[in-house]
Amino acid sequence: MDVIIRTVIKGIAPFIILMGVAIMFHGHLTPGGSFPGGAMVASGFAIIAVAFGADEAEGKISEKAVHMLEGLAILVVAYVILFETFVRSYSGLFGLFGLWSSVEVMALNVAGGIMVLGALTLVVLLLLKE
Amino acid sequence: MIEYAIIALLAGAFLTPVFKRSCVPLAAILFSFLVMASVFMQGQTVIMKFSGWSPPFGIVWVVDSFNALMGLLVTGMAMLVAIYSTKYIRERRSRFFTLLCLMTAGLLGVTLTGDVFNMYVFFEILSIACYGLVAFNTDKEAIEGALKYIVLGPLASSFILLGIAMLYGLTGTLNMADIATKIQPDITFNMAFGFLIGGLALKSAIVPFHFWLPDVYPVAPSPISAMLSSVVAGTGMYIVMRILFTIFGFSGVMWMFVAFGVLTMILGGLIAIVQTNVKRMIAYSTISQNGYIFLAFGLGTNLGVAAAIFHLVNNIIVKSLLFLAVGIIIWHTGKKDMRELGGLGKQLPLVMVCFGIGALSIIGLPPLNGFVSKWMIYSATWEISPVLTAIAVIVSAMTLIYYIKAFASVFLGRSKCEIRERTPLVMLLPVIILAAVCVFLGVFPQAAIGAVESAAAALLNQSQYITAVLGGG
Amino acid sequence: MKAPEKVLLAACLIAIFVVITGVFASPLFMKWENKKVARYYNENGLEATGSSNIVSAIVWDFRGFDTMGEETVLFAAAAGVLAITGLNFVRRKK
Amino acid sequence: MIITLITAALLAVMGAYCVVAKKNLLKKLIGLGIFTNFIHLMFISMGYLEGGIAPIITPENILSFPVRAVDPIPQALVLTSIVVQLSVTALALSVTILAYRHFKTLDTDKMRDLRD
Repeated sequence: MDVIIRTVIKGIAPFIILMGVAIMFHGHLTPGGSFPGGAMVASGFAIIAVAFGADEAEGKISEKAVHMLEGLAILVVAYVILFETFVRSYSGLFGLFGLWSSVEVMALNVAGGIMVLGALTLVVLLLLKE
Repeated sequence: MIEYAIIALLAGAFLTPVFKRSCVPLAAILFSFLVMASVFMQGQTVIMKFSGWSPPFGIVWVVDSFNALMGLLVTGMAMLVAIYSTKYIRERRSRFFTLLCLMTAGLLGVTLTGDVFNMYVFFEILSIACYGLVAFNTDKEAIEGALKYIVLGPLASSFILLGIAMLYGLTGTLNMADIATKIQPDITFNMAFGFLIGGLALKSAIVPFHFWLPDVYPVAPSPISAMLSSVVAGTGMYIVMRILFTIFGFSGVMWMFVAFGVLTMILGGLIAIVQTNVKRMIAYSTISQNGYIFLAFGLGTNLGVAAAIFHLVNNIIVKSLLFLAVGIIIWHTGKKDMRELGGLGKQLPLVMVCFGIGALSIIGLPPLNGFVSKWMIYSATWEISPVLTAIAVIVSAMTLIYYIKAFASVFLGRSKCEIRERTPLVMLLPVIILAAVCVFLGVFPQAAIGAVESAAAALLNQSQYITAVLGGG
Repeated sequence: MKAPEKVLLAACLIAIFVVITGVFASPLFMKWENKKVARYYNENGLEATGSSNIVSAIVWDFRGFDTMGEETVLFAAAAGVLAITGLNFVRRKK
Repeated sequence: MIITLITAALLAVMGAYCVVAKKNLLKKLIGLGIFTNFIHLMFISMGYLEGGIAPIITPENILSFPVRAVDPIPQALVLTSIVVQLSVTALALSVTILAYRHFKTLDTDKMRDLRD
């Protein structure tokens, strides 16, 4: 890809990723949540990979690390959904409509977003390499 | 307690790519098998409420005696297949086991759930793991089979989703027991039912939709063929029965299912006779046996449903046995065509005996388990119409023809290929265990018939299920 | 494609159209007043979970197990893609 | 409401046509996507309410919310279903790439000829 695209993407990609993270964290207050947020972050990574080539990413992202991240995220999800004792008791601690109004849903949104992000990034990188 | 089974499987799936050891998924599947065995032994209806919400509002898993039997079979087969695969799969083993764990988790979820949409989600986990595993060999044949599967599978899934959407629109709930209380005999309900059953029939290859199966099942690695044609097809049957009897509460003879069952049986048997590829022949035989199951539960009587469940159990055991035995031959020789194989009986006597037991059992000859379930099917059909019994006996004769042909051309006659290595014990062990189970259930059928009859009673007693889930009223 | 096949296909498509419009215009579909479960979510979702986005509350709390399955589906897709196309990925690393 | 209904039915017809009649594999997959989207649209529009608002509570609408909000369950379920569809598409695309490598074509008819 030529230099214009690279420069533009250097400018916008951080904002796309930041926007995705914000959507993940505000999933219990505003439209959106884990999947839109995670997909947005993953698309931020994807345009970087398209602009700079997938080979560049190979040394920086290891497959094992992605799997470990996903494993941790799903453990959080499974823990909260099945045993629901610790996180849920902090829900509603700081009143309604605030960022901390639902710790449980927020934590799950972030964990789910990490899952989506890991899986999509891995798929996009693999398909780009093909 | 059941939640630990699914947690173990998911943890196995997520940890395998990190540690890259075969013992992680093996331990996970073994653990889930032990959990299911203990649930089966207890023999009570277990209700698992996820996130602590009571039934119509949250998701529940409902385990009655039919569910528990299926769960035990699913995890047991997965365990044997996993043990077998440690030697059969030579490369990319950790990826294979990741997908196998996910497949087992999907099967277990589909089997145990009491919520329609949850069933769909787990069906998707199962299907996606299956797409990956069918294409696992990545040669020309496997990719073509996987393509067929991956175009038709999502189509079937979307029909199932359409049925679920209609059920939600009609009843305003997704819990199976809650839906069952709100069913009315109406054309729109029947449409929803048709979409659901149509999607499931496409997935489990009932006759108008059977064309894709023989291209898909044989191209997968042999252990996966065993899983697909035994437990995956069996789970399709299970969920059809669950929808039919528990949600829609049908009773009496359902001629549509009987007709489809008869057609499936005859066509599957006829095409199997002319096959030369061993795995393809067993795949067609699976279609034929699924027809038996459809016929039996289409009768709607207590005996018919019990016979269907028993034949389902036998089919799961025997089909795994046959595919795993054939897998050993393919592992040694690399050939699937009957015409190129021959005289292997002297070199692989144990495999020959086990394959013979499986073949005799699926044909339905006396001291084996297939005989008991086929006898139950014959006597159940005799009560409704002797014509059906005659057809069932004739199809059994067809089964005899093609299995004899396969057995003779693979194991008897002039030796055409050399076996150099010894068969690894871990590959032989599952085959021997399955053959022993076949003989055991044939000699002491009482052990199985009790479990099967209580499963049939649990399936047919709709009001008990609803009371157990929704609690009194 | 031959002419008779085209006619058959067109007939099937028209049938699909008619069936779908017919079925989904059915008056049998529940009125909002009768949907007990959805009303419960809308009325009690905020107090029960603290999340003001009711869809998020359903996705992650009331039906959280479904969503766990959904994340597993995503992982399964990634694992499947890795299993069948990731051959080069491994070899180049070694 | 009737407009969504007709749109959804049209989507279903388009998707079914694509899956059945098109020869190109990619077009088949696109058809599958369209067909699934018909179900999503249908499902969402089942929760439609005259003058309804999105199921997100704010301090302004908290009093009228239980009466006016639309049915949130289909939206949650469709969210799940979209993710499932995405995963299937990703896997299908990777299988298609492999198929192209083996057969050097995406035409299903030619693929059948090339098999033996």
